[in-house]
Amino acid sequence: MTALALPSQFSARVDVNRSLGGGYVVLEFSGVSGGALGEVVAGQFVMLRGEWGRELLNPRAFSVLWSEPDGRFAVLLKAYGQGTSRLVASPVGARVTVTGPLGRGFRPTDGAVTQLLVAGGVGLPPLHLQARQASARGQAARLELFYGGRDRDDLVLLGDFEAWGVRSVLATEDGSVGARGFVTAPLEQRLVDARAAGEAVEILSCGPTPMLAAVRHIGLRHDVPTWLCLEEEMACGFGVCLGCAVPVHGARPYQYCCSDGPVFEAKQVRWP
Amino acid sequence: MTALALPSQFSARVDVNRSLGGGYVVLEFSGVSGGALGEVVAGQFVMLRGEWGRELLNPRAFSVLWSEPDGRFAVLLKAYGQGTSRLVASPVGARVTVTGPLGRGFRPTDGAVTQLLVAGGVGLPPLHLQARQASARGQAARLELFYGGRDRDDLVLLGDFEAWGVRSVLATEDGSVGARGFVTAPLEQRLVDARAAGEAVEILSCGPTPMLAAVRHIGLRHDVPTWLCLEEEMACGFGVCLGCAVPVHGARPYQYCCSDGPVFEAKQVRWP
Amino acid sequence: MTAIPRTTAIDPASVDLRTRLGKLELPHPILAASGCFAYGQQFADFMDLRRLAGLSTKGISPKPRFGNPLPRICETSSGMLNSIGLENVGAEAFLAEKLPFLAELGISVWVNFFGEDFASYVECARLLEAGRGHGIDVLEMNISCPNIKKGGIEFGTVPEVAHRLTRACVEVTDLPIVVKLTPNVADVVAMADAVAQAGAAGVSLINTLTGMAIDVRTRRPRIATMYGGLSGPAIKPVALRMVHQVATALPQLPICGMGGILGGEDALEFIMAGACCVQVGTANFARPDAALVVLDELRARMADLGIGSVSEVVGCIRPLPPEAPRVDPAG
Amino acid sequence: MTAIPRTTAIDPASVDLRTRLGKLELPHPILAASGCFAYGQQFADFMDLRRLAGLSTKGISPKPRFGNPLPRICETSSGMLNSIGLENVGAEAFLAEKLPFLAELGISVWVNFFGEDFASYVECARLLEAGRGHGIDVLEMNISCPNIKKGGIEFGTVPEVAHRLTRACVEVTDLPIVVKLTPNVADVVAMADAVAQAGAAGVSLINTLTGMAIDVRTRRPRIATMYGGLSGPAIKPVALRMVHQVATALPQLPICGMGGILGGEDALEFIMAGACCVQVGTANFARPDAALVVLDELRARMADLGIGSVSEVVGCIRPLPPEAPRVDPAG
Ligand SMILES: Cc1cc2nc3c(=O)[nH]c(=O)nc-3n(C[C@H](O)[C@H](O)[C@H](O)COP(=O)(O)OP(=O)(O)OC[C@H]3O[C@@H](n4cnc5c(N)ncnc54)[C@H](O)[C@@H]3O)c2cc1C
Ligand SMILES: Cc1cc2nc3c(=O)[nH]c(=O)nc-3n(C[C@H](O)[C@H](O)[C@H](O)COP(=O)(O)OP(=O)(O)OC[C@H]3O[C@@H](n4cnc5c(N)ncnc54)[C@H](O)[C@@H]3O)c2cc1C
Ligand SMILES: Cc1cc2nc3c(=O)[nH]c(=O)nc-3n(C[C@H](O)[C@H](O)[C@H](O)COP(=O)(O)O)c2cc1C
Ligand SMILES: Cc1cc2nc3c(=O)[nH]c(=O)nc-3n(C[C@H](O)[C@H](O)[C@H](O)COP(=O)(O)O)c2cc1C
Ligand code: FES
Ligand code: FES
Repeated sequence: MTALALPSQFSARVDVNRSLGGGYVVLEFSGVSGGALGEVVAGQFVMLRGEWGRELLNPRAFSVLWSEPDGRFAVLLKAYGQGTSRLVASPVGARVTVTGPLGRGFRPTDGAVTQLLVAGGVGLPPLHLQARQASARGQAARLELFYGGRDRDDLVLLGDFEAWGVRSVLATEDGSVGARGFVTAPLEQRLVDARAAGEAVEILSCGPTPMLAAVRHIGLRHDVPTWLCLEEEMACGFGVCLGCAVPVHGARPYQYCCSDGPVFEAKQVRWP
Repeated sequence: MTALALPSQFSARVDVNRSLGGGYVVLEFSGVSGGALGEVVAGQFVMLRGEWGRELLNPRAFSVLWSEPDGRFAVLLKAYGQGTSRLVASPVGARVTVTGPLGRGFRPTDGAVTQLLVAGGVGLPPLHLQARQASARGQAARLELFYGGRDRDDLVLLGDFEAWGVRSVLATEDGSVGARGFVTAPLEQRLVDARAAGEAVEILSCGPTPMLAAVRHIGLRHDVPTWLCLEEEMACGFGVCLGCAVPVHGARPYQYCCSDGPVFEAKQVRWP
Repeated sequence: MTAIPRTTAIDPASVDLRTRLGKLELPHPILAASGCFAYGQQFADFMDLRRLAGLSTKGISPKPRFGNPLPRICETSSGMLNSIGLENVGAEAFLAEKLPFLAELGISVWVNFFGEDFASYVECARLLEAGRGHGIDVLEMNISCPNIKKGGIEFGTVPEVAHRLTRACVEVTDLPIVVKLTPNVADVVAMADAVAQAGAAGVSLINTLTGMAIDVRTRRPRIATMYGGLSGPAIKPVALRMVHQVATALPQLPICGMGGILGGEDALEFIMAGACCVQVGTANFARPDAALVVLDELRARMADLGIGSVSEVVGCIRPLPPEAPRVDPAG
Repeated sequence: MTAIPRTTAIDPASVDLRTRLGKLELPHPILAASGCFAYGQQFADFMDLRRLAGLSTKGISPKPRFGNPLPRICETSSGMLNSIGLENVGAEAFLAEKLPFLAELGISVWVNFFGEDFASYVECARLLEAGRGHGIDVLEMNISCPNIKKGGIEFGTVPEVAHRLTRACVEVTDLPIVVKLTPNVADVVAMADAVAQAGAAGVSLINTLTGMAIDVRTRRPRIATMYGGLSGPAIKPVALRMVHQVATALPQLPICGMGGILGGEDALEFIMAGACCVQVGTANFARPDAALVVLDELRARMADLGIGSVSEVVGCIRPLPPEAPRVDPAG
């Protein structure tokens, strides 16, 4: 939960629309007016809105995949509902309104703790960026990727982790790559081993909510610091609509995914 | 006011999207499912709706420019509001839902009367089709085109009339082609000459409503049979919503542009 | 964090679409809505009308009526405004000229009707009673038209007035009367209750919301009567809310739902909110076969979600489960 | 056949955007709407807040309130539903922590407020009176929140109740009170009249329409409280109609218009319908500088149409000219 450059709102154009297979698409943008993202903490996100007319009002949230000092940045997405479908179909040159970087991201890798990155589906970008940044600081060995999907096509950008020297444990539901089943099984084994070895580990996770719920239980059960990058439906993305409430324990029943998160500590989150 | 093949509803694809300059575009379609237009009377129209989502609900009306026995047909249009703008931007291959042919068109040219075709703006297609059909029957000499616009770019498809051997009288507001001013001036002169010569003429007109209002007055003043192809805002196009009322004289205060028209006799129309 | 049950898709052909509105049995829930389907004939060019569960006619009054001045319609964001003015051929001409065609179809024929005042409502119901056994299955009483000047408004907004009107009409006909309510009220349940108590066989929810649009160039309203009725997807949330409110408060009262249905999933939302059947209105203008598209999509979507029959999902919406209790370390 | 006057465009810089709501003078008509602008701070990252004519804060209650369970929002066609639950920091914290920032801006600060019951409305007005001279310019009394359980509904739907409540609040403060009305009523003019008689300085029209959306996969409502408030362009026709109704019936009562304003032309429609100023709500979520986009477009559009000042077009809408008389040869 580390913060952050000041956000800005600007107009950007689609430079690259690259399909990765399995329905995944990387969109690369460069700013054309006003601001630029600047430095981004892994887990921070942008709100994107294309020229959608009036049927779809609100922008959509996307984790930043990478952001360059020259103002270019990228997101990874998949067609889901109407907004993502329109974005996935964006031709090069299409204009979008961008607000960001928003939210509070993961804390950076440090020398003391091994970070176990647990990713699923379109939850990859925050962990991908965490690994990219760790690798840039020569700390790739301090983290490990646990990445699960339905099948081979559901696991993307594996080559990057390999190039950065990040160890990866993969799992697919159909067994086509890595272990058969959910990635939470090897994760739990890893925690058992770490405890046996007296190794300090923490979990950073982003993915579909059922996966995050499972990771949360595992983290709590093994008493390992666990950080979850959550998704809630958002209207504004910068703390004004109060739409993106996250139920939490403590003095107040809710915090906000966009401004207090999207990264929350597992034990703070008030889930069953 | 001649009728008509039975209308049908079918899906079509954009085969050609051809710009004519001055903002005018010809869209050519071929049917991909179900029906086809079949034979069309000049002045009949189609309702077109692209894949527009939910913001724009209703289809938009367009006069048929031409229709071939093989199911291909074309319309001429200009970006006006949202619906026409989206259609003008249709890429080749785009799908549209078509309903048509709808309405009652002009009566065909016959040997007895000279038809004076008075056109303005996107009102050209019915008169273009009337001329095409007359020419195919070897009766091009029985009609004359009076065609007005703002400037040179506002007059399109002139070559077709020339090729068919239809005499054309042109007028532009800026004087760049033909007479300077409105085309109603040479039209009125032509009526004076016809009366002097004892020649039987009638007027067929389609264009912007202010032009039709002027043509109506001229026709009434000179007691010349005058047929106006009207535009009213339409929801359905086939006589069920009752949205497209046209005020008329007679027993009932309204008739319907889509099902009783769009071609109405000038003296019947209840305009100031 | 809502857990979504993994459902097993079933064979679309096996989905049982039958439904009933009180005693009225329907092969499936999709009807065409009043004012959006004229008297049906024009649609025969485009579709097989017999595939509909039924249709509701343009609103009929005792005498023929001309419509309002133009412009009568305009589009708004995800909606349209209309002020047609309840133009119709009148009860007599309807029975003589329009009903025979409808009677042949073998589908449920709902005759939407209204009057210019109390007496003329009752007169209209009495005149239409002649169509019982000759094709008319239901009288849909429109007490909600925003476009009629005389009286109108109280019939649709004051429960006691609606009660008396409904009772008077119920007394002159043996046809079931479904009362079509306006959304332009603070308490739709009170209205539904009032007409139910008066003997209505059900309610149709909703008619159009009263709205306005302005042409800033001409400084005039976009429709000649200033205000008109808003329909289309824009009003769907209001319609669903009202259907759910009435279904929850008056579980015995059959509801026909409508307002912005363009596709099968929209229809399913209405059914889950508590409607036993639905009407497709504005969508018919976009494509004449819209109601059949809704029907086909409804079957497919239900199969997808593993829903075996309409009856098992009418009014099935339940609140979300409560959140986990909060632990506050400070107190 | 509506003749559209050919207008001569004028220089945008020459357009006089000044307007007034009763005694309150504003440099132009564009404010940010309650609940869509929090307490303003977050927007400072994205725009120059001093370019706004003013803003209305998130609704304040005497005590702090937590919000509703999630999900709290969802999109619908050209609209969105929300059920935030009137979460706010409470009057005391507002005055201490939020108002100083707003007071510095030099723009018109409207504090939207409400209570959980009659007494707490009056208490809130009394507490906020302390902000007079310290930054608060207007109290915007929200009697229209669909998301509050206790009492709530009658304040916004029964004219006599609204009248008493308004009078009681007017008596405890010298700040002008603008009452924000709900569209979920049959007769908005009666409501406006009731609060005007009680001393309201004006009315804000409209709050959200109550609506619902359903997730057919989970068979649950899309927002946890079942029903929520519908905002956005979907409701613009209803909002314009109500503004026009009130402006026509009560020409002395100043109106702040809102509901679906995304661009300058939308704002101009509200002004022509009779609003002297407008608020931009949901649009702020799409892009934080939305209200300034509306402002810039309004100026440009007015220049385009040759409209020299806001004051000359407030409420300028007139009916269409009558049609030509009909000549019936048969009789
Ligand atoms: C902080 C954050 C980061 C995200 N990062 C990414 C990313 O990197 N790549 C990516 O592909 N997606 C990401 N998402 C999810 C993405 O925002 C949603 O998939 C998108 O908003 C759905 O929009 P839609 O128009 O396609 O679907 P809609 O048609 O709007 O909705 C379809 C369904 O999705 C639900 N939904 C809508 N918005 C959200 C949301 N924000 N979160 C959860 N459910 C939602 C709706 O309830 C609805 O049932 C992120 C979301 C958040 C909150
Ligand atoms: C029988 C008929 C034949 C037509 N033939 C052609 C043609 O061949 N080529 C062509 O370019 N256009 C034609 N039109 C006009 C065309 O249908 C309209 O320009 C179109 O509907 C406008 O849609 P839009 O979405 O672009 O504008 P919108 O955004 O819908 O509307 C913009 C403005 O146009 C007005 N408007 C909308 N629809 C109509 C309409 N049908 N008639 C008049 N005003 C309308 C609205 O009131 C609004 O003020 C025809 C119309 C009719 C009725
Ligand atoms: C052009 C038009 C005419 C209508 N005429 C009638 C009518 O005569 N009687 C009636 O009860 N409802 C009438 N309605 C209302 C519809 O039947 C329906 O209740 C409403 O449009 C909402 O459904 P929709 O959004 O699917 O159109 C009319 C609606 C439209 C758009
Ligand atoms: C998320 C959200 C929260 C809102 N909160 C309030 C509120 O606290 N008090 C209030 O009077 N109106 C509130 N409103 C209503 C708006 O101020 C406005 O009246 C309404 O949304 C219509 O305008 P719009 O379509 O521009 O959003 C809220 C609206 C939204 C969307
Ligand atoms: S998305 Fe608006 S407060 Fe978080
Ligand atoms: S457009 Fe519907 S009746 Fe003519």
